[in-house]
Amino acid sequence: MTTTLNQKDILKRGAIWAFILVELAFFAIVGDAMSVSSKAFLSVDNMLLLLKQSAPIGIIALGMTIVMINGNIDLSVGATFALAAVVLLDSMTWPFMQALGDWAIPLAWGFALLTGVVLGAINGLIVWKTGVDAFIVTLASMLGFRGLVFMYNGEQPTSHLNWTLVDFAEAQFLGLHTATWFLLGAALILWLLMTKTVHGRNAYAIGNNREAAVNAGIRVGPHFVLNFMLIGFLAALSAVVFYSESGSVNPNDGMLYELWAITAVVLGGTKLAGGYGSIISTLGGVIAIQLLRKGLGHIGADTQTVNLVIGLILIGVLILDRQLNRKGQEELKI
Amino acid sequence: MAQLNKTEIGAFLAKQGILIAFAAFMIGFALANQRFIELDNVFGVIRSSAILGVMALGVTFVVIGGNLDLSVGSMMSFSTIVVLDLHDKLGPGLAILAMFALTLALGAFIGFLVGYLKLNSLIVTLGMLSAIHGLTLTWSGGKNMDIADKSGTWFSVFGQERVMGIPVPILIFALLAVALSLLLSKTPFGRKVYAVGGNGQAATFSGIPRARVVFLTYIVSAFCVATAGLLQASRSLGSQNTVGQGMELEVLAAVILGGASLMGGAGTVFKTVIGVLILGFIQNGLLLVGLDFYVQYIVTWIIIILAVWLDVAAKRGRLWSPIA
Amino acid sequence: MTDQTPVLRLEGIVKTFPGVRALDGVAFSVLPGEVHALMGENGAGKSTLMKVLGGIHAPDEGQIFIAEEPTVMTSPMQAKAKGVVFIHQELSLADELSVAENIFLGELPLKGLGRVDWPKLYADTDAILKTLNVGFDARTRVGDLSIANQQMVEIGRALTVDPRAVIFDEPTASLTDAEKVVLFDVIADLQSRGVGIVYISHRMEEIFKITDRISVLRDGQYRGTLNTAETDEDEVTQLMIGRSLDLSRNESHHEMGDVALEVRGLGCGALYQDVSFSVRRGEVLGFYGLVGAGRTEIAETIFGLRTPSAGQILLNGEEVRIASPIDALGHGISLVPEDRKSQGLVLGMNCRDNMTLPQVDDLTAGPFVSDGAEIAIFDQYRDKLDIRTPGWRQIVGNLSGGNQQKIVIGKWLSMRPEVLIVDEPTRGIDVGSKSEIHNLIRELAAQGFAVIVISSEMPEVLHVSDRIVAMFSGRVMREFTADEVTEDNLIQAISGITDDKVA
Amino acid sequence: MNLTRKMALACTTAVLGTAAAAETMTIGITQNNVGVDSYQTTYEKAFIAAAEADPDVEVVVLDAGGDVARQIAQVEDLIQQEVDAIIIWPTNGEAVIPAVRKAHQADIPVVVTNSNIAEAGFDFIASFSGPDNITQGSRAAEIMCDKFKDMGIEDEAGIVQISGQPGYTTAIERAKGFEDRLPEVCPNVTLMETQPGDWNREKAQQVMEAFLVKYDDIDGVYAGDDNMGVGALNAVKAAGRDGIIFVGATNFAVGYEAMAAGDYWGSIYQSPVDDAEAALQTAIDILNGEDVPFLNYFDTPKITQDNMGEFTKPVF
Repeated sequence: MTTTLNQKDILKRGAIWAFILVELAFFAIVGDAMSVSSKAFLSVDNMLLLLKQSAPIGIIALGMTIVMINGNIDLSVGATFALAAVVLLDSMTWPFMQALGDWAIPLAWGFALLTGVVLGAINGLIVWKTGVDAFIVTLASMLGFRGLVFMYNGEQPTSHLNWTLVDFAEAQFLGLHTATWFLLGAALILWLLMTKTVHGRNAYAIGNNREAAVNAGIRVGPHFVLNFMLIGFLAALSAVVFYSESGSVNPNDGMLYELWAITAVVLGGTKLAGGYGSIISTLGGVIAIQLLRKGLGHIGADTQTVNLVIGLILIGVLILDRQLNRKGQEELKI
Repeated sequence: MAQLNKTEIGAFLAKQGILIAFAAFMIGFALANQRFIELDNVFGVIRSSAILGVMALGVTFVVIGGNLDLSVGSMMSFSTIVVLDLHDKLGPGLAILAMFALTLALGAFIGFLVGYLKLNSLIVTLGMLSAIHGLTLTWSGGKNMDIADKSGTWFSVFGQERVMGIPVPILIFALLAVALSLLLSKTPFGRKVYAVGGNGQAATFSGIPRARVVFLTYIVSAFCVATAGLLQASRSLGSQNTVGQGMELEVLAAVILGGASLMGGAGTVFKTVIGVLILGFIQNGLLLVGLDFYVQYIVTWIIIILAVWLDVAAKRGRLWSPIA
Repeated sequence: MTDQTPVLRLEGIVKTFPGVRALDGVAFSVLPGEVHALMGENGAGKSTLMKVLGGIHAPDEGQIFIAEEPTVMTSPMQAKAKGVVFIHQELSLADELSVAENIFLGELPLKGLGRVDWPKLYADTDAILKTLNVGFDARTRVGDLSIANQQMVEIGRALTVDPRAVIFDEPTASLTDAEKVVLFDVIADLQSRGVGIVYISHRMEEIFKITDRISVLRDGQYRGTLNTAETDEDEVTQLMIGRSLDLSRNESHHEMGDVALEVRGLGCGALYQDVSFSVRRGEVLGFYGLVGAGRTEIAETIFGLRTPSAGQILLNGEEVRIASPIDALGHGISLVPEDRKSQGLVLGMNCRDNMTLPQVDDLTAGPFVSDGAEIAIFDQYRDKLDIRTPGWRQIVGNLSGGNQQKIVIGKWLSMRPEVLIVDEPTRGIDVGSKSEIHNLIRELAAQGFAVIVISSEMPEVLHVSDRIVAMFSGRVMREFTADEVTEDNLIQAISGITDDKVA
Repeated sequence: MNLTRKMALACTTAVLGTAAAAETMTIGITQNNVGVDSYQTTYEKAFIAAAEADPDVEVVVLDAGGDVARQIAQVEDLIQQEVDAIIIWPTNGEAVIPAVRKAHQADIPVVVTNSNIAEAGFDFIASFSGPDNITQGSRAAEIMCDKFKDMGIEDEAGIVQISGQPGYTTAIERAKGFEDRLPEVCPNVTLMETQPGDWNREKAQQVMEAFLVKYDDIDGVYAGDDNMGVGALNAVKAAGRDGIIFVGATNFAVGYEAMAAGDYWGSIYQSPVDDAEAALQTAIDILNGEDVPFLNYFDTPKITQDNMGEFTKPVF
C-alpha cells in the first residue's frame, strides 16, 4: 500500500486471514473426526472447489467493497443478478441468436453484462441527481428490479441449457475452475483499480471526506455513477459465470445475496461509513463464509446451526473490532 | 415573487406530499374500480396490512433513534412459532405471556448490543436476522406449528374476530398506533428518542442516557414484533417457519415511505401508518384493476424514490442535487 | 505599494437571495505581497463573498479581476487554476489517505490507463513539504498527524499551483500559539514571494499582528478599508458593529460566597494529571491554555463524561462520585460544551425542545410533557438572554451562531445549576454577540453562580475571569488572580515556562 | 434408447455396488429447503432414521436452503467426498442438470427424489423416486369434479388454482395434471385464474385474499398442497365466505384436521416417510446392482371427507 501501515492496520488486515486459518484448523481436526467421508477436508481439490463455490457471492462482494468504500451501499445486487441471468438465458433463445450458433454465447454474455451496467447506471443516476441516500435508492430498486425480473417471464423460470457453455463454465485451467478465474481476475483488476489508479484513490477520498473531495474538484456524482455501473457489471458477471453453468434461473434467485455480500465485506473489515477497506480483505471475507458453510456441512451441522453460527460470528467480529478500536479508560463516554 | 411561490409550493408538496400521493392513488383506483372503496375492501386491506403495520410502528422508533432493525421479519417468525407451540403446552394465556417475554428478551439482546456496546445496528440486526432464523428452526425442529384444537380456543380472537363490526387486527393496529404515537410525540421518552437520533452526542451532553434510550427503542420494536406474531398466529392458528421472512425490508420501505429519516431524528408514527396503508392499498388496487402482483414492486420502487426525493428536495430548497 | 497591480480585485459585487440582499456593491482588492484582512460579523457577507470568488455563487452584478483581467469564476477548481486558492476553516482532509494524496486531491498525477504516477506524486509533495518546513513526509497517513500538521497539509494544497492569491478562512481556529507562529511564518514566506493574502478572522490580536490592511463588511455592504498601522481595535470594531466593544480587563469586584466546587489531585490517564483548583459562588474562574492542554477534558470529567484515574471532586465540601452527566446534573453541575453544533444542540429540533431537553422528565403533566411548562421556560430564557427567534417552533439549525449559543446557555441556566462550566463560550460567534455573552457570564456570577470559563482567547479570559488557571500539557502551571495576571506571564505559563512560577 | 442407457448404468453401478457392499456404502443427499415446511422436515427425519436402521449405510445429509448455487456446491462437495451415490431433491429442475452430469461423469449414480429434474437431465440420473405428480393433479381434478356433480353445479362452477413454486417440477406437473384432466371430466367448470402460492401458507392466504377481492363467486379452490390449501381456507374464513370446495395435494395434518372439521373437501395422501424411504431404498438397490425402474413412483391415493377414516392422520 502507499501509506505507511501502522500496527493496528496490520492487525486489522491480518484478522480475516487468521480467522480463515482457525476455521481450516478446526474443520481439519474436528471435521475428520466427525465426518463420514474418508476424504480429508483440507485436500487441494477441496480447497480449489472452495474458491469456485465462493465465486457467485464473491464477485458481487468485490463490487460491494468499492461502493461501500465510497460511503454508499447497494441492496439491489441480488435483483440485478437475477435480471442479468434472465437476459443471458433468454437471449440465447432469440431466433437471430440461435442462427449464430455458438457465437451467440459471447453476445448473450454481452447482453447480460450490459443489463447489469444499465441497472447500475439507473441506481447511480438516481443517487447523483436526486441526492437521496444510496441505501434508500437501492432498497427501492431492489423491489423495482425484482419486479422487472417477474415482468420478463411471469413467475416461470427462464431456462436455456447450452452444453458448450456448460463445458466452458465447468472447465479447469491450470487446476482452477472457470468461476475461480473470474473471481481472481476480477479481484486482481479491482485491486489494481483501488490501489493504483486515480479513480480508486478518489473512491477512498470521497468515502473518507466527501466535502473535501467536492472542494478538491472531484466530480462526485459521475464517480458514484461509475461505481454503481461497476457493481452492476459485477453482479451481472457473477450471474454470467454462475448461470452459464446451471442454465436456468428462477425469478426469486439471488434473493438475500446483497446481505451475504455485505456480510462478507464487513467481515473483511471495510467500514460501513466509507473511506476504509480493501479488495483483498473482502476476498478473505468471502472465503471465510464459504469455508464456514462448507465446513459445517462437512461435519454434519444442519441449516439452523449454520444460520446461528454465521449470525453470531458476524456480531462477534463487530465486538472484536470495537475492542480493537477502544482507546481505553480515558475515552469520552458518549 | 414567482420564485417564492414555487418554493412555497415545493415546501407544501414535500411536507404533505405523501398524503397527496395517497389521496391521488385512492381516487385513481376508486375511479378505476368501484369496489376499491367499498367498506369490506377497505377493511380487508387494512386487516392484511395490520401485521406489517404493527411491525412498522416499532421500527419507526428504532429508525428515529438513528438505527436500523433488519431482524424484525425473522423475529416475527420466532414469535409466531413460539406462541403456537406453547399454546398447546401452556394454554393460550401463558403462551402469550411467555412469547412476549422471549421476544422482548431477543429485543433486549439487540438493544444491548446496539445501545450499550454501540455496535453498528445494520450489521448487528443483519447477524440477528440469520441467528434468530436458526433459533426458530431449532425451536420447531423445522416442523410447521399448528394448534391441535382450532375451534375450541379463544386464541383466535386476535386474528379472526370482530368487535363492533371492526376486525380485531385493525383495532389492535389502531390502538397500538395511537398509544405509540402518544408515546413518541408527547412523552419525555419520545422526546429523548428524537434527541438521541437527531444528535446522539448532544443528547449525552444533555444528560440523556443514550444507551438506555436506544435499548428501549429496540424493546418497543420487539414488543410490536411480538404483537405482530400474535396477530399472525391467531389469524391462521398454524404456521410455517418461513412466516415473516423478508418482511424486514418491506417494513423498512413503509417506514421510509412515511418520511422517517434513516439518519435519525425525524419521522412520526402517523406518517408511518400512512406509509403502511399506501403499500397496502397499492397492492390491493393493482390487483383490482387486474395487474399482476409484481407490478406493485415497480410502482413501490417509483413511489419510494419520489417520496424521499421530494422530502430531501424540500429540505435543501432545490429539486436536483447539488452534487457535481 | 499602491501603484502595484492588484492580484485580485472585486468591484461592485451584488448578490441577492430570495428576500435577502447578501452582498450589496462590495469592492475589495489585494495587492501582491500584501496580507489583507477581511472582517465583519457573522452574516455580514464574508462567506457569500468568498463563494462568489470561488465560483460557487454567480454574482448578480459586478466584476472579478485577476491581475486586472476580467474573469468569470465557475468553480473552486477553476479559481485555483487561475491562482486563487482557498484554505478552509474546517479541515477538509481524507484521514485514511496519505499526505501526498491529500495535497494533490482531485489532481493526482496520471501516467496512462488512469494510473497514479506515484514517484512524481511523492517528489512533488516532498518539494512542497520542504517549503513548509514540516517534520513529516509525503507517505504519512493524514489521520496520524496532529491537528496543526493537518492544517499544514491543508496549506500545502494551496501550493500545488503557483498561487497569486491565497484566502485563509479562520486558519487559527484550532491552532495552539506555537503552531500559529509556524503558520504566520508560512504566510510571511508567501508574502515575500509576492502572493496576495486574504485573511479572514475574528481575532483582533492576529489581525493587528500580521495584516497590512483591513477591509470591513457589515450587512452585506462594504464599510471601508483601513491601514492596519494607522488604526486600532476600537475603530475596526466600530466599523463592524457600528458601536465600540468593551474588551477591557475584568475589574468588577463583588461579594463571593463559599467554595462551591473543589477538585483535588484530579487525573485522567495521559490526558491530565494532578489538577487541583476551587471555585466559589459568585466567582468566574478562567481556564486558559493551548488546545490539548487538558482543559476540556477536565470539564468533561467533572461532568461525568470521563472516568478519572485519580483525585477527588468535592461539592460544597463533600466528596461526590460523578459517573455520568445525569449524576452531574443531579449535583447541580452544568456544562456548555465546546462544540455547539455537535455537542450542544440537536440542530433538527426546535428551540424550545432543545432548551428543555435535560429536564424534560420533570416538565410533565401526568405521563405527558406539559406544553405550557416548556413554553414558560423557553419564554423566560428567551427574554432573559435576548434570543432572537421568530418563535419556539423555529428549528435551531436555522438560527445564527450567537443565538444558537444562547439557546445552549439557556438550556443549562434553566437547570438552575450551582456550578456552570462554559467551554469556549464565543467560538465562531460574531463580535456583537460575543460581548453580550461576556456580559451574561459576569451577570451570572453576580447572581451567585460559580462559573468556570474555558477559553483559547486571551482577551476573553482576561475580560471575564476573577481568577485564571493556566494549563500546559495536562498540568496546572499556575493560578493567577485578576490583579496579578499580565499577558506576558500568562503566555509564559501556558507555554510551559516555569521560571517565575510562584511556589 | 432408454433401455440401453439403463443397461449401461446397471453395469457400471453393479461394479461399484459390489465394491461398496463389502464395506459400508456412503450415500449423500442434498435436500431442497429443510425447515421451510413440515413435509421436508419429516422427510429428513425419516431419511436419517431409515439410514440408521441399516448398518451398511452411512449418509451425508445436506440442505440447500432453497438456493440453487448452494445446492450445486453441495453436489460438488459430495462428488469431492467420493460418496457412493447422491440423492438430490432439486431446488430447480433445470439448473441442477449440469451438476448432476458432473456426478454422472464421476461415475456416481444420482437418484432424484420427490420432484423430478427436467427431461434434458434424464441421461444423467439413475432413477427418479417420488410421487407421480401428473396423476396427483388428475386425481385432484376428479375429486373436485365428483364433488361438483354431487352438488349439481358441474355446469356453472368457477374455480381458482393456487399452484406451487414456479419452476418447481412438482408444481408444474400437478398443475398440468389438474388442468388437463378437469376439462375431460367436467368440461363446463371454468378455471378462472391460477396464481402461485410458493408452497407457503402465508403466501397462499394472500393470494386467496386477492382472489376473493376480484371474484364474487368462487366455487372451488385447487391448491398444489394442503399447506397452501389451508392458507386459502383461512382467507376464506376471515372474509366470512362459505360454500367453497377445497381440494389440495400432499395431505398435511392441518388439511386432515380441516377435512375432519368439514371445512376442506379432499386431497391426495402422500407420506414423506414413504418418499424418503423409497429414495434411500432406490439408491441402495442401485448400489447393490439391482434393476430399478427409471421412474420409481410410490402410490398416492385420493383422500376425501368420505373415505378419510381409512387413513391415519399425517404426522406432519
